[in-house]
Amino acid sequence: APTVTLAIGGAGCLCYLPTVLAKQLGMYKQAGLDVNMVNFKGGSQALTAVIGGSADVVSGYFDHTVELAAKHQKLESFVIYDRFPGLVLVVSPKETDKITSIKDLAGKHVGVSAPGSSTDFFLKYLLTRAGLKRDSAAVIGVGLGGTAIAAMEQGRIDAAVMLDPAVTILQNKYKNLRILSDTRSEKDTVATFGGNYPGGAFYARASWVNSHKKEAQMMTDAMVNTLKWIHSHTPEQIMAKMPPEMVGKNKKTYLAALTNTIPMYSKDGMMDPKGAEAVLKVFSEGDPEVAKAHVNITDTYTNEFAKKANKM
Amino acid sequence: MNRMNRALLIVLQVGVAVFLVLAWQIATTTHLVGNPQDLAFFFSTPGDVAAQIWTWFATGSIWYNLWITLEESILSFLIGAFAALVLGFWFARKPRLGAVFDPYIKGANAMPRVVLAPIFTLWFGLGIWSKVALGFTLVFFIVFFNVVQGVREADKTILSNARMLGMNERQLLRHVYLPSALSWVFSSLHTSIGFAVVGAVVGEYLGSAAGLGYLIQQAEGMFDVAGVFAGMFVLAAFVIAIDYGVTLIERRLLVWRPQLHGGS
Amino acid sequence: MNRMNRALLIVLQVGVAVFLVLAWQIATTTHLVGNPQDLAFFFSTPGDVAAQIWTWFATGSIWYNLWITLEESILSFLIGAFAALVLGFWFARKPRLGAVFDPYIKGANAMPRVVLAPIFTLWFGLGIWSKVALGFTLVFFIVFFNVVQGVREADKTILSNARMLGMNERQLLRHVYLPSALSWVFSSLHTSIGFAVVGAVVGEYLGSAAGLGYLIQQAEGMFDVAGVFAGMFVLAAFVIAIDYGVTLIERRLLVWRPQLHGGS
Amino acid sequence: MGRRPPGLRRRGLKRAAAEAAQGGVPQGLPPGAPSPRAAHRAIAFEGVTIEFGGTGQALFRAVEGADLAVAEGEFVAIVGPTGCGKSTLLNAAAGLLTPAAGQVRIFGAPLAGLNRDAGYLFQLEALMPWKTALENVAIGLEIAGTPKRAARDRARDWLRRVGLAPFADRYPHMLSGGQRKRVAMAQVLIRDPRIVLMDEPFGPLDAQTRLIMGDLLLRLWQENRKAVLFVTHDLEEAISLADRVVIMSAGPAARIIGDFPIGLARPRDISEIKLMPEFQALHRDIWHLLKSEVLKAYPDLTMRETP
Amino acid sequence: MGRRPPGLRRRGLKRAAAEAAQGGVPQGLPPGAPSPRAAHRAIAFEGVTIEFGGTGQALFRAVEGADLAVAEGEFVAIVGPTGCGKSTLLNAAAGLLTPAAGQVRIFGAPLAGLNRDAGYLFQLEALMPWKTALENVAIGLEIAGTPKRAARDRARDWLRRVGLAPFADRYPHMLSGGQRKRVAMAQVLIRDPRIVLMDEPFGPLDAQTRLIMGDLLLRLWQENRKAVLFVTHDLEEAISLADRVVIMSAGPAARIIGDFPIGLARPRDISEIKLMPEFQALHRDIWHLLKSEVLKAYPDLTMRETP
Ligand SMILES: Nc1ncnc2c1ncn2[C@@H]1O[C@H](COP(=O)(O)OP(=O)(O)OP(=O)(O)O)[C@@H](O)[C@H]1O
Ligand SMILES: Nc1ncnc2c1ncn2[C@@H]1O[C@H](COP(=O)(O)OP(=O)(O)OP(=O)(O)O)[C@@H](O)[C@H]1O
Ligand SMILES: [Mg+2]
Ligand SMILES: [Mg+2]
Repeated sequence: APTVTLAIGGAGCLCYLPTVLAKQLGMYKQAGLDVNMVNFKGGSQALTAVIGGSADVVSGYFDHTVELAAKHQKLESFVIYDRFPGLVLVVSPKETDKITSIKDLAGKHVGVSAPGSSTDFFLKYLLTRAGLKRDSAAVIGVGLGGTAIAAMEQGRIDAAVMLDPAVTILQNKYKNLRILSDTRSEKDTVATFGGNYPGGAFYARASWVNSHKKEAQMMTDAMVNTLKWIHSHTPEQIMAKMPPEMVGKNKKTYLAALTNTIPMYSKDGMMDPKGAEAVLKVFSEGDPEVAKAHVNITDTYTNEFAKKANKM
Repeated sequence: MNRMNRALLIVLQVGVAVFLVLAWQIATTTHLVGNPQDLAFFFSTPGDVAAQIWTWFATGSIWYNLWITLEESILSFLIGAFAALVLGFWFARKPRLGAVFDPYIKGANAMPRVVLAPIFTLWFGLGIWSKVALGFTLVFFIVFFNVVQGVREADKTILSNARMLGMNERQLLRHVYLPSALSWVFSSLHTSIGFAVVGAVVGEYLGSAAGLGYLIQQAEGMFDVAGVFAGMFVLAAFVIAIDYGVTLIERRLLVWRPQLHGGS
Repeated sequence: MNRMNRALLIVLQVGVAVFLVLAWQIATTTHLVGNPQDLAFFFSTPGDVAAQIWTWFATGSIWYNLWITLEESILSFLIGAFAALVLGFWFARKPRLGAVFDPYIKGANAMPRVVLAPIFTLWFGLGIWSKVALGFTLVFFIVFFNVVQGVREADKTILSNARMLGMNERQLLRHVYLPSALSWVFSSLHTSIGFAVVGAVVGEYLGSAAGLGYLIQQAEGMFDVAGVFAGMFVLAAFVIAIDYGVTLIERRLLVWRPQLHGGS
Repeated sequence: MGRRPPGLRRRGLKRAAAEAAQGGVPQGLPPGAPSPRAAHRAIAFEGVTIEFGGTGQALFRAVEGADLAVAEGEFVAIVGPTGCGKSTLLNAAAGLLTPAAGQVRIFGAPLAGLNRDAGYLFQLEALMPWKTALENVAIGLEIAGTPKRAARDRARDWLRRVGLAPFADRYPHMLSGGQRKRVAMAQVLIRDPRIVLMDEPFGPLDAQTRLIMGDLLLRLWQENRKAVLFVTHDLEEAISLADRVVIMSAGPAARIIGDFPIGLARPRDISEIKLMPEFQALHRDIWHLLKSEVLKAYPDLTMRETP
Repeated sequence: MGRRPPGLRRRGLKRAAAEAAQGGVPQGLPPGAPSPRAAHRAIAFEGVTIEFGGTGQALFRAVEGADLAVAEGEFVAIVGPTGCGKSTLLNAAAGLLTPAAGQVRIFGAPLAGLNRDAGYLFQLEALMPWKTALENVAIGLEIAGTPKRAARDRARDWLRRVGLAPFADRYPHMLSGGQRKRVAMAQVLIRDPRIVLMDEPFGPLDAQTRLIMGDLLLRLWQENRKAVLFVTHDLEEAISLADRVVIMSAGPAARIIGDFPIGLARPRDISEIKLMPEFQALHRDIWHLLKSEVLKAYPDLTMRETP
């Protein structure tokens, strides 16, 4: 069977769960593919490994393809498994009373996973949409892990863009945790971006996709099957399939976070063209280079494989 | 050190461990230090960590990851130390060459290795070698600077004598510089063993498919602090074991040194 | 080294730099080594990096970040080296104490610092102190092991003589152990300056609002390799400058050592 | 203390004793001679046996059953073949080595740990290389609490006495072997210790400087009589300086095989004393014992392949 | 070479010359005596001046205008007050120091870099502490390519000659001062160098062992005549061993102030030679010069506060 090396930008993130689950369920094998999964600290490291040629496919956020298109690196996504980005703008428990809307963030310290990351762009987009200047809040890189939680709890940052399971952990601890924007839900996502917004996706160099159509199809098949499996099983069943080192000690929290996240997973792996446009808009606002580059957004994704996979 | 002393020493060492674990237990289960739940979130509890370690070893799932990490650590330690020895001796013996490259080596030592991880992936792929490269960049500099200094410290009279005995540069290296730099080298090896492991783990942490760093990152991603700490303790235990091996070699190689007079 | 030699040395040093930059330029603009666009994606081009550095300094935007990073580095260097000196001398002089804690120190040295970042944030916040803590954990161990070894290496006859002259432990430390361990300490300082900076940058990289590590991370997030490399070069330049300062102090403190006989 | 009576267990001593009997030389005090009272003994070796080795290696017995007392104010010289254990004995007196058997008493009290009453001039180089000659000499006073300036002044004075005033600011590696030795001597003597242990202090000095330094040492000793234990390989020097000359047998398991009181009048002019007939008689006697000991030791050493 | 004619620039030499005139002692060859032909000179110092110092410090002129030649097969001893520059001169002959003025010729060729023809026994401890006595002795042969086993065998033989057979496997720190010196001597001599430089080789040995070692050295030298330059502070030793005894003045800016050919017949029995009247006459003459030099140097050294 052909082998594909899959680089994943933080397998622990629930947003990437379908990728791991597919392996656990044997979906790749079933599709006739050996997948070699390599975990990275973040999406950009995973992407860099693909550009360097040490991995074939990235499982990561779609928005990188847009950013890279501006840098003359042609990447193409071929299956989307998150239809919402899952980014949540949370207010620090210490500031719950003082910050009630995005407008209140002006002049505050807001944590993002890293400056220049998707979380950063998301914040800037929200700020501009609220009528503020894009740099009206000071951005602090805090990662997505314990650092972010510690900083939030101690009030060292006033708000942060977070992902699950961190959000759920905070919600469990602080019942009245204020959330300013929650793109784990369809409602907020549509309200924010005007449609579904693609999160996690499989993408690769365009040249790879064109020369490895068979493998790309197999991956898409495996993913679409996994998505169908997810939506036909309970969170408990899903959790039981996940490798124990990813679930960790605290099963209750995991389950809660998973339950919060399930609606976020796509049902068919298809890209919503409106969503792709939204990504371009977000990044054009955040990064002048992207705006200058006049990216043709339709070059960065294809629904060809997902369509076939759904027909099966 | 006699038998009695050795027994006492081990008792004291275990005593320290017991004390630390107790303090940890108290901090994470009582309100003496702070909110135990908060503390447990960041530090886990001794019981959880022990349980995690137990599970790993009982199911045997740890061995593969541990083996990967140790392999990377030992390779980066050996390659790094060897390269540092060779280059260190070479530079120390060719002071002009050394002077020319000196600023570059010092500058290179200030490179944040974490940032270089993508480049290592580019060059060495996703397997163990990119981690070995990261570990190498830590080990190399620690050993290198000590070797250079160790060579400089060689006794001037012994050196003159050796040269008068007709030694050429190679022989000087083998019979004078190497033995006299040996205690410097060993000192740096004690430091660099730890850093080799750190390099391997950080390499895995930044991108890998197996190893303790991988386990730690998984655990961290899920806010499973017990897993993080369990991984670190397992690591530390193995480093202590390797270090003990180095100490044994050191004792063998340095038999010739005088012991301090008694009466201290 | 006379005037002539010094000039030649600088010429050679610059020569190496020119050679490296040329190789880099050729690799990233011609097809000699590989696809230049791919290489430029990972290594940027000399022109871009120079332009970035120029912009930073021309607009002055770099100074604030540079200052933050240097402040963190220097603090962690000083605190780490000082703590290592104190503890190293203490342990070396109380061998029993040293033996009891030895495995703990070696184990601690194997902790992957990156993983500790959340704990440092918890304890020290997001400001400079959590970065200082990270740098400290690197500097401390490098200096510590060298101090311990340096004390052990003190000449036995000189030591006996000093004790016969009536020195107590404190005086022995001041008049014998400290001076005789000095070259060990300096050797470790050369290594640890680099690591102090690495600690600061990695700390910023893991969570911060300013500093060179922050700039580098931002550049990395936006796939702006020129920015990453520019940041690293600025760092390296400053480390070389600080190291030069340490070398000057070293020369002053070690005036008493014999120079090697001529005729080499 | 006198020579130990013959008939003891060790072959080495028996041999030495037999030798002595043959030669018929008067070897120090007869066994029964009155020894200085314990309270007046500055240093007393009582059956001191010293062994080296330990982990793995076979034990090497350097000195065996040494009995020797140095009274307060007495100047005792130890002479013996090279490698016999003179330095070892001094190290034991300084408290740097612990005897395997027997004990060392200092002013009557058993020595445990360092001998705080003694100043010790080592055979090896022991100056601190990071201190100048002046600092090396002054340090003994400074650590005892003398103000820095006063200590330096006295150190400068001492350097002048040993002929090194112009070299005060040199680091040890810039001095010649003999100069370093003289600095070391000043370093020990400036502290004015109650017991002085000296291991070949004048080894690297030329004959004339030796005389000057010997004279200096005698003058100091005469001023306030210290107990001096003085190792030398120069028998003339031993006789001209000491109250008693103690002879050690060749190692291993070296013993004290002779103890000669030197009856020469004091104060002595050590450059002239050699011409006195008493001196020459003493010299002949001691030399005879010593020579036979060394010569006997030689084939012995070279035949046996292991000690 | 004979003594340098009086009337040269330096005060030190003038003084020495004046002294010589007063005393009226025969000081070596007259100025015009035939000097060994250049080609037959193993070592030739030609107006060698050596200075120390450099960065920052004032220059210290240790030796000034030294002219001295050692013919092939000649045994020359250097005697002089402590710190005068004897070791410095040897270092220059070994190529470890470069003269500030003048030059050193080895077998007629100017010396640049290390003197590969010479074996040098240092005044300081120079054994490799990480090698046993045997290894230290064998190393000179091993690096020259002798198979290890053969080298060890010869080294063992040499250790026997210097009386240290039982100590072959000891590390230097387990040996006494005199034992280490003898190991160092074996280390140098085993290589059979064409030129032998020795700096107080017998310093830490007892009188009897000195004789044995001196005898050993003379025997070796007689077998295949090397050029020997021998520093000692023991005038008797110098006279009994050497063909010529060279006297240096006290430093700083020490000069060669006397050069005495020793006409005693060879082979010599160095333990008996002292009793010969010729020996005693020579000793008296040289001693006179040397003593006045040291004594003169003393107040001199102690008065001036800076060199
Ligand atoms: N650390 C050691 N281990 C083993 N043997 C030792 C050690 N130190 C000394 N010896 C042995 O003990 C004996 C006595 O040594 P010591 O230094 O006392 O001799 P010494 O009389 O001072 O000789 P010298 O006149 O040559 O200085 C020697 O045979 C020496 O080899
Ligand atoms: N590195 C140095 N820097 C400055 N002065 C030095 C240095 N080495 C030696 N000297 C000086 O040079 C002079 C000659 O030294 P040298 O060692 O040659 O004396 P020496 O004749 O061998 O004396 P000794 O008999 O005491 O060994 C001395 O006054 C010494 O202080
Ligand atoms: Mg001795
Ligand atoms: Mg000398």
